[in-house]
Amino acid sequence: MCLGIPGQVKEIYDMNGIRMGKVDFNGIVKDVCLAYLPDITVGDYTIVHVGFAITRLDEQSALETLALFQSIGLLDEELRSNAAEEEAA
Amino acid sequence: MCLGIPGQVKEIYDMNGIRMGKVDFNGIVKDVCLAYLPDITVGDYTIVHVGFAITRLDEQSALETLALFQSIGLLDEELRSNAAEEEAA
Amino acid sequence: MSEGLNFEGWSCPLPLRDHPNIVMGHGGGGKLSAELVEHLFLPAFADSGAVDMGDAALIAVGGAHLAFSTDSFVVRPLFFPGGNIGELAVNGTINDIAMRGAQPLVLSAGFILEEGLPLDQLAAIAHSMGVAARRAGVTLVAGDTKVVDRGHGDGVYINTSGFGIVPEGIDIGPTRAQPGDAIIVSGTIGDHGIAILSVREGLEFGATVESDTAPLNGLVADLLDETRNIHVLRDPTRGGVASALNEIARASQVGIVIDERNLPVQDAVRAACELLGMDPLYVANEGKLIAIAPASDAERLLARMRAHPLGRQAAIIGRVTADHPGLVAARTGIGGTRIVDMMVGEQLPRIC
Amino acid sequence: MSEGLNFEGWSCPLPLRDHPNIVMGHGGGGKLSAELVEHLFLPAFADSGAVDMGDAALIAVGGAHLAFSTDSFVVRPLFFPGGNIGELAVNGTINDIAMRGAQPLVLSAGFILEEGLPLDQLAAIAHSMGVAARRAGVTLVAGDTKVVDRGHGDGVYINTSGFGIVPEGIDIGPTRAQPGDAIIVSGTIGDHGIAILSVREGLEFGATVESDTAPLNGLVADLLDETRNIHVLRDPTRGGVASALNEIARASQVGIVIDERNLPVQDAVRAACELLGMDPLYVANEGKLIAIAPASDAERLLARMRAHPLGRQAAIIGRVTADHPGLVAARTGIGGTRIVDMMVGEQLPRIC
Amino acid sequence: MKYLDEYRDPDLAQRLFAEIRRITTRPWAIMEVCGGQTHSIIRNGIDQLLPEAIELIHGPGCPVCVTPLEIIDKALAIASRPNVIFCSFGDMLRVPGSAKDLFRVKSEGGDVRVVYSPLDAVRLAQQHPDREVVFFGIGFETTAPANAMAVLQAHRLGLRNFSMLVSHVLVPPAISAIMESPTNRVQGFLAAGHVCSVMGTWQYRPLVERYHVPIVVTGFEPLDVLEGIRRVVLQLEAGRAELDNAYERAVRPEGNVAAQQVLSEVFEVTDRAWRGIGVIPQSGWRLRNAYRAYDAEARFAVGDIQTRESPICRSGEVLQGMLKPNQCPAFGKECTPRTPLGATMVSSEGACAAYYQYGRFIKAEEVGVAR
Amino acid sequence: MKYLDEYRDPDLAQRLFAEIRRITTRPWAIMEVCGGQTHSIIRNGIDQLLPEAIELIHGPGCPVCVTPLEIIDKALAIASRPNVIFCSFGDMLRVPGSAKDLFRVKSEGGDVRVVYSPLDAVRLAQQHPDREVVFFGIGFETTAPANAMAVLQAHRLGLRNFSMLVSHVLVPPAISAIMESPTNRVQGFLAAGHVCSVMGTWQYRPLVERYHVPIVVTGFEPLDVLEGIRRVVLQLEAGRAELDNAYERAVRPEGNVAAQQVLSEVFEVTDRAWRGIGVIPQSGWRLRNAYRAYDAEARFAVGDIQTRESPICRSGEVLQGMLKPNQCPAFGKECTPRTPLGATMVSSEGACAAYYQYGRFIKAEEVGVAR
Ligand code: SF4
Ligand code: SF4
Ligand SMILES: [Mg+2]
Ligand SMILES: [Mg+2]
Ligand SMILES: [Mg+2]
Ligand SMILES: [Mg+2]
Ligand SMILES: [Mg+2]
Ligand SMILES: [Mg+2]
Ligand SMILES: [Mg+2]
Ligand SMILES: [Mg+2]
Ligand SMILES: [Mg+2]
Ligand SMILES: [Mg+2]
Repeated sequence: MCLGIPGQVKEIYDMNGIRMGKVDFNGIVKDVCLAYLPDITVGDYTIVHVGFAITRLDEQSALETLALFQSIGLLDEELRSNAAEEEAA
Repeated sequence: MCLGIPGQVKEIYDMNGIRMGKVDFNGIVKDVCLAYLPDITVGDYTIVHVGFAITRLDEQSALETLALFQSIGLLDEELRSNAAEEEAA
Repeated sequence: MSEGLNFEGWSCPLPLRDHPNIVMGHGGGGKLSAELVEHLFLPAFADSGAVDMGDAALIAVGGAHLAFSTDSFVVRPLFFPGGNIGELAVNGTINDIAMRGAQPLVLSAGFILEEGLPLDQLAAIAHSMGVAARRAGVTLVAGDTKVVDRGHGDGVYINTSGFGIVPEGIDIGPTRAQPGDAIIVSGTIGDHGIAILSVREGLEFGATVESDTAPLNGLVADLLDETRNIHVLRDPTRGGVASALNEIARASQVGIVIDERNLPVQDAVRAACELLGMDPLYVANEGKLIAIAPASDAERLLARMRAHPLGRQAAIIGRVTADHPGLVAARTGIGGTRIVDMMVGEQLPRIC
Repeated sequence: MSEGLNFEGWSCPLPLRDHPNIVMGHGGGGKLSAELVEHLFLPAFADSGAVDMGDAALIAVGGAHLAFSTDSFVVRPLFFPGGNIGELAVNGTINDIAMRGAQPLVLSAGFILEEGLPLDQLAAIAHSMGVAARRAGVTLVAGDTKVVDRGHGDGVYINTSGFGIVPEGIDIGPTRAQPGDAIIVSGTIGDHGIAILSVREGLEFGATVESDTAPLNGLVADLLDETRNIHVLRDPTRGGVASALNEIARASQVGIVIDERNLPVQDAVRAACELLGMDPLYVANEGKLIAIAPASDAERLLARMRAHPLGRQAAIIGRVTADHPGLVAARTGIGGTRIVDMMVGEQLPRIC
Repeated sequence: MKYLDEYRDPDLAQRLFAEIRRITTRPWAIMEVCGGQTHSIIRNGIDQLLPEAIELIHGPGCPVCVTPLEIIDKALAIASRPNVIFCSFGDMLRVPGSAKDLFRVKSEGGDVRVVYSPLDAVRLAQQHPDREVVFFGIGFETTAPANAMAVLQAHRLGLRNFSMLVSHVLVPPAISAIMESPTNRVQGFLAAGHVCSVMGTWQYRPLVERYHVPIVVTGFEPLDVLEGIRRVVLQLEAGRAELDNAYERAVRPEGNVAAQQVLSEVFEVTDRAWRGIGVIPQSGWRLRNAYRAYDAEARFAVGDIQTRESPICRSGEVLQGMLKPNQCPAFGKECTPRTPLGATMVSSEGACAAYYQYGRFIKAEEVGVAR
Repeated sequence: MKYLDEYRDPDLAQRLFAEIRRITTRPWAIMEVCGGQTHSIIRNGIDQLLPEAIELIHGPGCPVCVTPLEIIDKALAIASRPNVIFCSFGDMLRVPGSAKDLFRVKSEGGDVRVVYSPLDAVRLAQQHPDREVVFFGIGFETTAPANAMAVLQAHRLGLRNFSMLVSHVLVPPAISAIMESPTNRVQGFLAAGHVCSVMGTWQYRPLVERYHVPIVVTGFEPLDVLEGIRRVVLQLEAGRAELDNAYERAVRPEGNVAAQQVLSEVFEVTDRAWRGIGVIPQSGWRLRNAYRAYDAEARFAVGDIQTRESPICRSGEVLQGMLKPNQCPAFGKECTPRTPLGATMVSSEGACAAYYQYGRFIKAEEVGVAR
């Protein structure tokens, strides 16, 4: 459920008392309700679901996750090369 | 003004308390308000204007008028033949 | 903003300016329709070719000549006495092709369906189209279906387009009427228009008039078999015989005189016209043609028409003159004369 | 009552029965559209010929072969980034003709105008049609205009029909894909559909995507100049590349495998699809073609495509297999496999 | 059709033409009051076949033509309202108001419908209880009973969403106004047969006596019109001025008494402006107070709409018989049925349109049709 | 796109597959709760590339699928009313009620509109003050804040013509229900990342403890899903049952507090029926009394609509992970996306549709695509 897409906040404005923003999705700009992210600022990334920003994306965590994937890969590759060595042996 | 077409009453009926009739115009049958002709009966001819029968056509008068036209014609033809005779004379 | 959205550059040529929007009359087959073509479409399409004034355009392909035509059908109601929109759409384009003397070959059918249209109605319409195509010996070879939101259509709109082959040596077109030609109509006029009116909301009368919708290619083939010396053929659809004759008079720069006493009109059609204050000369036909040919051939053609089931009530209704080019006149029932002009928009019921 | 009004006789064949009325999906270019053709139109038109599965029907006229096609255009809005309905209508039929390898010759234009349409909009549309026709070297030769009551149309509907000549020795059609053939697409996919969505009411985003509407006859001529050995050409319009490939797989009774990683998709189109939960494979194109040809010729054709302004981003996206005939499979980004089925109705924005 | 075809007989027509030629010794100017008669005259080419001495002057008897511009503008304003279904006879749709016509209003989204009878509008009001249905109640005495019945019927049915924009006009005051005009040239009248079917002939006797002018009640078919002309000429040549009835099959001296009763129940006489002519006292009908609830003008508060007529158009003079349509400088140039400047160019009954449509500026000789 | 493309990297995916293969020693049944994850799994062919030992069970996490038939029928009834503009997310339009779907209602004249956001429906209510605008408020905890804000906004704007047909469902009670089921086979859960973005992760700790089941909060891209699976398998292989977060870039332990505040302002917890499953206590949200004025069910008096589900459809078992879609006898025969018998065949998120669309009954080998 809950198709959510990451985009970058480009502009913040007010509409009838609601905090709104223009969010860029790789070239597509859409008006999005920011009421649930009172602290988000221009330049931040957010996940948008049915026109609402529901969470701020944390770059640090994102990088850590990716680094983890890389390390798994390395571990795996090590293992594979170990296995290959063993086979070769 | 006041396009009025002769038609023959084929049927008389009541619609919400209004006297109505089916009137035949040479094969085209139309529902017509007969409220203004309380005495008209099936078989009579009437003049219809914007869906209302406004007068009963009087066959006797119609025949008299046509007879008059014929007599004018005859008179005229007599005159012409007189004139032709005169010329010939 | 894209260039397409910039209307400022375009200036609306008179005499269209007095109608800044499309009104119903622009589709009525009369003067407004003609002005739209002349002042808007022709200039826009100009360098790409020309929209043919006739029923179908002539295209040279290799050695052959093809007559190519299109028409959209938006008739209401979809089903009417004597036919339905599908039959009408097939016959309509067949007839436009036949009016160039061509034998129709293939048709396309483009449907614009309104969301909510009952499928059984669509099936009945498609069935009629198949029957009509077989009757005329043409093949429905290409199709397309679009659906529009409910409230943005009217059940079914159908476009038919198609082409046929013009036999060698045939040259029939609206510019070819010549003084001395006779004008023949293939049967009673006004049947289709009155059949449609007879079931339209608010204007109902006993439905004794049936649409004359029919394919005329067989009749045309018979006429061409009789003589190839036919100058003009025309199916007097929207705008009726009056508009068709006006278009021919202008295209050929000739005068036309018809005798109202010779116009074949069904009794019920005449009665309906009287009742509504309409003139049968302006009422649409969908299975009749006007043939214009040298007077010397007129009686032969008339006899040949009357021998065909679709031409039994054919009549010679007038002649082409060198006088008053571009004008159509009618000799009236009592021997007077009147001008038969083109309609402006649609013919409306009159009260007075 | 006329025979046309009797629906009782007709029985709606399954699987249409579950939709007693036309729904939007019947025009969506997916399964519902196909069923309407298969179960309703084809049986009705059957004895009169057949509605061709391809973009255009082939007609033998004398010695020549003509490709004849029709399409109606009901796009909203009338003006959209990168074009308008008029340009689309001209290019659309040109492309269908070109997909048989034919050089388009003439077009007809049938307008259904809604009462109240501003004339300046109509003029802008007509102007674009003239420009588009000249660009492609075709002639607008026949026209028709109908006007429907306000509230019974949607501004402008346009039907274009037309034909072109198939050069001697060319045999291109949806039934000709063969195992071992390569599948090439001429550029980025989904541009038109997303450009339209980008301006539709309620789903507006910054309009950076433009419709790709363009005439493909020039590109096709280049490809045929490179090699006549092309088996299938197809413009993936409604229903997108996925529906076009499914139709080909069924018509040719072959399997098709594409590699999703090779699909050219603009960044903004990809983003819009992510946002709406759509798949670019199902989004409409109006200036792209799919070419299917022996793998041995694929690189030459690709190079020739890329040399043409309308093919700069062409890519080989898959191949034809003898396995799983009638099915289209895709290798996914991470190396998995999925079935690429035909759409049922229209693609809808998803929330989840 | 019975009672039509007999009166179109070409041979009898020729005899009547000959008879008229025979009895006419000097020029006479005769006005056919009714637009329907004008239509019949032009459509059949009667005027071309009459002796030169007989000049037919086309009268103000086309309701479409004489409906004041101000009322048209009010109709356009009401028809433009979002919740209104505006019903009209077909010929009113092309009548130009100051800036547009009902066709234009329709193309701009107004719900404008053509009805054949005012009772159709009442039925629409029943079918659409959530909409305001307004009927454009124009016409002469012939149409008034139908419109009165529609009001009565709406009243009986308790329809609160039905109203009528009333602009009825009356023939006798118009004849008075013409005879009173200092520039008047009319020497005899063909009275309108269908008006007299409803109202009888008695209303015309005072006019005959006051102005010493022959008035012959006349029908609409060619023979009827010719007979009307013949009888007027007979009187004129004899110096007589009498009320005569040449349409006896349809007109009784007392008229349609049932209709007259309903008319006086629903309507009352009022001053009325005629397009191109001006206000003629006591020349129209409006709704009585008891039925004022059905008055669309009050319901939609269009009372303060005021409009000037086109300065170029000379339809007023045409309607008064002071000018033939083709004598108007705009005729066939700025003003055609396609671009009407005045109402007389709009209705096919209108004198200008009838001239344009059937006679235009060319004469029968120029058309070259053998007689 | 940043934060998307990195998580679709095919090489890293192969490494994760390899790692999962490496650590998996025996069969495990893991449920991805969320339909979005099901979609991602099938669309990317993840299940085909996983070791045989890992069985993915598709959970009840597609809001379109679990919305009860009765609510659909109420929606259809409301949408059929003449004065209603019925607004819905696109994927609800094809969900079959007892007799039809919203597409059919639209084709029959209902004014049904697809909106992207509930605020679009509020705007429509402003634009059409004379119409009743009803929004179909379905979804899990991710969608609820948007719907709550729409109600608040309508309230602020004083819109009396806006209402919402609310059928919100909650994830944790569904997990409880699955674990409580006597036939349950699920050994570990991928929790729905976006739900947790809003609600935080704390709600899941009691479930982990009560049922001793690993729960890993998981994202939606292929690498996210694989990482979630890897972490569940790691726990299962080690005999651990912990709450873990594999979607840290988007999910904080406390969730979105601002959203939670608005949710508890507008909604209150209620028992809720799940389509194909039955009533799960305390598993949904409804409008609080203070906002009951915006409750479409009350406004349109559809309370007494009651409906039975299709007897053939086994979507209940599918939703509970007791049956794979292609094990249902109707799958691909009576039941296809073209003719869906159950809601799980309707939404492309639905387990049956996802199987049909992307996997159908043929295996990848049969398709013959080289790996
Ligand atoms: S011709 Fe036109 S401008 Fe002249 S009087 Fe007649 S309506 Fe008026
Ligand atoms: S395949 Fe169809 S019938 Fe079977 S469980 Fe799924 S939705 Fe229900
Ligand atoms: Mg024609
Ligand atoms: Mg045509
Ligand atoms: Mg028939
Ligand atoms: Mg035609
Ligand atoms: Mg098509
Ligand atoms: Mg195509
Ligand atoms: Mg086509
Ligand atoms: Mg462009
Ligand atoms: Mg096409
Ligand atoms: Mg045409």
